[in-house]
Amino acid sequence: MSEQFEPVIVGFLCNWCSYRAADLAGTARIKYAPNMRSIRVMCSGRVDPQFVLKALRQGADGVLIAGCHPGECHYVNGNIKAIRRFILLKKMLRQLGVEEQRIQLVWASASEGIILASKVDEMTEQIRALGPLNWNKTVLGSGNGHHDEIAEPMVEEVLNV
Amino acid sequence: MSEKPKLAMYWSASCGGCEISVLNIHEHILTVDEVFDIAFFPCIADFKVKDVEGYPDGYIDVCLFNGAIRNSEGEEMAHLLRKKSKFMVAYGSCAYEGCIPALSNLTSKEATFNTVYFDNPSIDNPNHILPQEVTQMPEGELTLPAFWHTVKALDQVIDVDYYLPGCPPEPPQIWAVLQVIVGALLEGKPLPPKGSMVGHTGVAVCEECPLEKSEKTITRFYRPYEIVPEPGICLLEQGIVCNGPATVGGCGALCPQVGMGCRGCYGPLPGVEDQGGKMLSAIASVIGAGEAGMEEHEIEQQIEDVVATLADPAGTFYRFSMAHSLLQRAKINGNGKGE
Amino acid sequence: MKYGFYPGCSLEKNAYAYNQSTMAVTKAFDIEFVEVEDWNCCGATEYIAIDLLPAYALISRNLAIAAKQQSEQLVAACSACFLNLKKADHYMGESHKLNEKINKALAAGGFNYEPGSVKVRHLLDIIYNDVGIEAIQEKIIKPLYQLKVAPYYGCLVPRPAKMGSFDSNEYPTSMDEIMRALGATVVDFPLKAACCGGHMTQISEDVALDMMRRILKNATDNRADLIVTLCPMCQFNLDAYQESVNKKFGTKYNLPILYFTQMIGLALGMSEQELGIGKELVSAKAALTNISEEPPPKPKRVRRSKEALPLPVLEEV
Amino acid sequence: MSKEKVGVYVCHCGTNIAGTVDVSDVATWAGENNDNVAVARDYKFMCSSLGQELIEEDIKEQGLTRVVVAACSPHMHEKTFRGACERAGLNSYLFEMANIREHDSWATTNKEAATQKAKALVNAAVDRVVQQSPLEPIPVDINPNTLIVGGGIAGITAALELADAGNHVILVEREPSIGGHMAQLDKTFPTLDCSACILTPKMFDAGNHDNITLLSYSEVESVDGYIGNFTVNIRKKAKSVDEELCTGCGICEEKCPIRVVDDVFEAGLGYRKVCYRPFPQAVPKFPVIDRENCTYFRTGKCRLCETSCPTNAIKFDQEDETLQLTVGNIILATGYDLFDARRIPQYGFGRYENIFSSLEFERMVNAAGPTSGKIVLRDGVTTPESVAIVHCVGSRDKNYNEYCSKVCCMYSLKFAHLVHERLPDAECYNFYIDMRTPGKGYEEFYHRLLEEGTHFIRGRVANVTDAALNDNEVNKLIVQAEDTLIGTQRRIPVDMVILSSGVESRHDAKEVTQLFKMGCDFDGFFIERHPKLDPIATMTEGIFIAGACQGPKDIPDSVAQGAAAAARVAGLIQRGTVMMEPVRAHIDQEKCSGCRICNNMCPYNAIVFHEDRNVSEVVTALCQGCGTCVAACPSGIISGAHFTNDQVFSEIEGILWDVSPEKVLA
Repeated sequence: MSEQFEPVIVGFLCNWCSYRAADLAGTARIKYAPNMRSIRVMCSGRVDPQFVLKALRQGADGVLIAGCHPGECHYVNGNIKAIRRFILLKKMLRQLGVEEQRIQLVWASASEGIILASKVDEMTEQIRALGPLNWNKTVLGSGNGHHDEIAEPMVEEVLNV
Repeated sequence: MSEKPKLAMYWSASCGGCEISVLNIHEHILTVDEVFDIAFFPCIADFKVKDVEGYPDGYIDVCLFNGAIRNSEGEEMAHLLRKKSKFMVAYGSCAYEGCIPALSNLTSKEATFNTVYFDNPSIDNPNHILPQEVTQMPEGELTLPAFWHTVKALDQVIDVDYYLPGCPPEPPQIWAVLQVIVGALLEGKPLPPKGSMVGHTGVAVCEECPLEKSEKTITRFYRPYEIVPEPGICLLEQGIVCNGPATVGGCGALCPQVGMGCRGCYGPLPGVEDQGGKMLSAIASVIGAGEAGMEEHEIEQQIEDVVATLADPAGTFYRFSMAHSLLQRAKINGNGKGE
Repeated sequence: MKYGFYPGCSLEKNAYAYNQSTMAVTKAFDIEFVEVEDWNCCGATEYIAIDLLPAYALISRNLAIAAKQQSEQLVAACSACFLNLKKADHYMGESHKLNEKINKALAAGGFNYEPGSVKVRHLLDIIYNDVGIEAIQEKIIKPLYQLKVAPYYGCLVPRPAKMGSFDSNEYPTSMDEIMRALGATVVDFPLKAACCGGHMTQISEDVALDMMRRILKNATDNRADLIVTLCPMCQFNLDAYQESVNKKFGTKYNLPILYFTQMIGLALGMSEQELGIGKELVSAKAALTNISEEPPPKPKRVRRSKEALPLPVLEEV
Repeated sequence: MSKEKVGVYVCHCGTNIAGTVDVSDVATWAGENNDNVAVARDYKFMCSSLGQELIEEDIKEQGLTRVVVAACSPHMHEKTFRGACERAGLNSYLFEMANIREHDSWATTNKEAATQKAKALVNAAVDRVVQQSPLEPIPVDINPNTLIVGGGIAGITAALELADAGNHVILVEREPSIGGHMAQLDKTFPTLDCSACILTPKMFDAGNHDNITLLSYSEVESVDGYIGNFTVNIRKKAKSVDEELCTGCGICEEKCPIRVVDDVFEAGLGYRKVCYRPFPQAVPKFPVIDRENCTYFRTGKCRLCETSCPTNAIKFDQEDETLQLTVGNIILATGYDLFDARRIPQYGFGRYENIFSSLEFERMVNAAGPTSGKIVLRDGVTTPESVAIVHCVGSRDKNYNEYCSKVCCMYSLKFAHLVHERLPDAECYNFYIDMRTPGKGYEEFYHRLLEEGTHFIRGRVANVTDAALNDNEVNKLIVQAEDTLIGTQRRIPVDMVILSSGVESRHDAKEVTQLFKMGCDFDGFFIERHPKLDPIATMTEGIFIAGACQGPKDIPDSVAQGAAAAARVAGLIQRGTVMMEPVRAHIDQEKCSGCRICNNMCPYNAIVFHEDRNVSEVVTALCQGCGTCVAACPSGIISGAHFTNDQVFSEIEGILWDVSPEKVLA
């Protein structure tokens, strides 16, 4: 493999639309970035924000949530719950310094393999540009952080107030 | 006398409320005094660290450790007391899960210093003096503890036997726990399994909360000063963020009863990994915006509008559990720093 | 409301009446126009027919200036100007190459233009969408009751579809609605969006005259007192060549061609002079006498024979 | 947790997987790197009987407690392998599948990355399966009654199929009579047999079948429950006629003094009385009183129908009633709406009286229609000398509907034929974009029309106007179009224009989908379970679709789908019970604090709150297992069987084996 950074994206795919979309993408031999690793849930409404946080903590560079289009949810409106949580979660993750592009939501119906595939490609590139997240190393890894090089510049900032 | 079990209580990064709470168990404090010898209790008795260092290992029977680990001193003391104690109890929210001090994990050590020593209306620091770990003085070298970048819970630096949640723990709970320990020490009664959380109901605060609850649909959020809550009705339904549903009970739901949404100080329910994530999920789920059948951007817009009325989600949902949350702290060079 | 304004050559000269009435009316609705400083020709149609690049460069110079003047929206009253400005912006946005070339050209004059930074809109769009029917109705002093008008849109404002239009490409109705609001009676006018012949007069007059005849005939057949338009070129063609049409085809059309802004002005109680009425060649005097104090009587139901089949109902716009 | 013995089987799927993923490497790796793995093999075709036996033997001989197969999508072979586990005595919910074909080997050419991803997916499956616990499918009894919504040809066919097979059917129709659009037609393409002649008998059977309860002039108000056990509320609108007493003699209709334009059955071309039956052969035979227009209901006077009724069947005081029924399955056959040509103003429908919609024309040529089959202009007398038929009105047009309505070409050809047949001297022009005649005998019919001398002009019509350019256009409607075959603009002056409007989903399709808790696409057509392999079922168990509500269809297609839906339902009824996935939510009654966050999460109202005990509970029978409440529960005490938090958390840890902290620090 090339030396470039290969992001690892955890994808939560709903059983009825997006998981099948991914199946279709494969069956249609659509080639897309191998960086997304799928986890099947019955509905995007099952995606507990804890799952996203867990994935980030465990070292994922990004998380993709995929479901049926609003109005087409197999469970009527589970995806509406999903988007409500997603929007609030994104707002909170912004506070925690997680870049927007690292968690994304996409609607892909069972017939939209191409949409899912291109979303994965797009997201992979965006995250590649951002670089690794690797929470445990870069964020917590520097132990108690008394030498937290990242934050150093801020000291000067502070000092030449 | 010297046969009495030894009790220690140490104060790391915390407000001191926990000490007060121990003294606040009313007449029972006398029993405590009867039962225990105080081995170390900076708040109420004059002991020095070297006294503790002098004790043989395991000399202290029960150490109630309160406060989060904020700096090198806290960590040293934690290790020292662990060595000298049979039972290490993470006493109160700070020691258990970081509590208010851990909110500074949302920003950097430097930003914290900036607020504390410079950028603050009540500060006058013309020479921009920052505390240094080492300062040379004519009299010699002065040292200060190193200030950690990340606030940690007690069990993130040492091994903890029991957890007693609450900010501070409520007297009845404290007494209940002390009784168990006393029972064990004096009458050899069985102790709860190591690592268990004691002094709580195991069910969310709502169970203890008398307010009337019904199906929830939130169309906007209010900060406490923005609204006078309808008495007798679930605050969450009125748009006031109340962490009760995601917080383990034991406090008697004191806050909601006086119109203040539960802050969440008793922490998540047993088995829940991330209190903030859970509360966020619950609250977002009942946002009354976005319906199947609407245009996709329309749905997003509607929800965005409601979410916009919820200030500082991280601070709200992780007010007490930041250090124990899945992400534990903010990423400093990320885009959203210090929002 | 504040907009950039591009008058274009016609409004300076033959369509001065349009200019006058536009200013009078927009003022009444406190619309503020910031004229594009030192604007130049829009390239009309000939130039574009000859060499696209310079044509677009020429046009986009105006856009560049407008952008410089911080006009996010640029209003043109002349359909040709409107279309050309819009086209230039659209194609620059579409083609990276064109954009480069044009900006290179602009740079020579010390300009540059970022496609999309100025939104080009037609005056009718502004009156219909930004001012709105209600606001117009509120200001009406002298309704145009019983005046039968044929609203004529010409071909440039509604089309082409791909650039997006504020009204139907084939059968626009915005001006109809405004006229109804003014109290006038709008006659059915199937050719409302047909071509007036435009510059065909310069190429083959016969063809052009026949195109005009269609329109005049259609309006006359539908008993219009006058045609209302929004384009100097349409106005000029139908007005100035009406006589030639009559000569060529032995017809007797006598249809005044006025601007929709003039009609609005009248309804707002402005004088004919300040609206430039009277400048038209086919005088509107006679036609305008049809305006009455009284709203038109309810059209009585035409008795249909008992064999007649029911008609599909058109919900009133 | 005690160590499990997991068997991992990595499938080559010929070269489908092995071509991209180093399967043996994955297998060995799994065996060495995950403590819970007892057996790890790779095999050519796991789904083959030999592959399955491999699993069965290992379970028996090695005492495997869990099984993971890394192969294709679970939607492909999960059932297969679960079967294998069951046969070997291992609960099938202790099996997990890793999708390394569709989601991996087929999606990339990068072998290294594919293999890495495969390891992640396998590892995740292993970590997950360890957390899984044995479950038993939930048997559900099927109520043998079936609800069919919509009494068009699709609904009627389905109803008769089921009824004849001895099952009870409730057939609900919004209008006073069943028959649907087919009843409005005269001839049917391409065979030209008379629509009424073939439909009426079926309508009669449906109306008089012992096994069919026909509820006309009724609408479904609410639907609750799940496959096998739906509870539906149906509102019977007041007909103001006592069906017990009414003989359907029709005197009331004769006597009724008020007539109004009939927008439904006569498509606006004719009139009907206010006390009316849509058409003589209506089923049921009972008339209804249209209260909006009835003089008695407006002024309290008239009562002519009442006084003239020989059996005193007119009941002005009759009220709407709501019936509650329980059924096991539901077939939706709600049909379509015709595109309203007024939406294309340049075609002049409504402005020029001699422009007709296709349904208007259908009624006109219908012997029982307003003109008794005479083709005349709007004045009702003049016969047109020339007729233009405009195809694709509102279809294949991005401004309206992008899709092809499928039936317009054929019925337009039929129209042309009827014009020739009834007005031999009239000229007939068909303006089409493409001639679409895919069907038995359809292309032949087109050729027949070519023979009959129809003028076919290939070009989308720009506009229809009465603005004459020359004398032979005077007093005509001029149809303007570009003839793309000869590449010129053409203006055809005609007396009559027929707009072949396309087929649209019902205006209220969206509400219907929400009522029945199923999906419809952006055009409003109901979504089938699979566009090719299952166009009859929907994503909601127990709800099937038939006819044009799923997409534009002609009569034979609708009939076929109606019968197919019936067959599917009959199959379920015969089975008596269905096994449902035990993927269900459960609330720990001890730990529920009664915060009621979950109460309005469930789209199936499966969560009930017990005031007395102050706890919420999931009604397992109603739960469909989506897990929305599980995710919502702030106390984390709602568990979703087979998708528990622990299971997903383990899966996350497993899937991130190569980057997760433990391994990184280790």
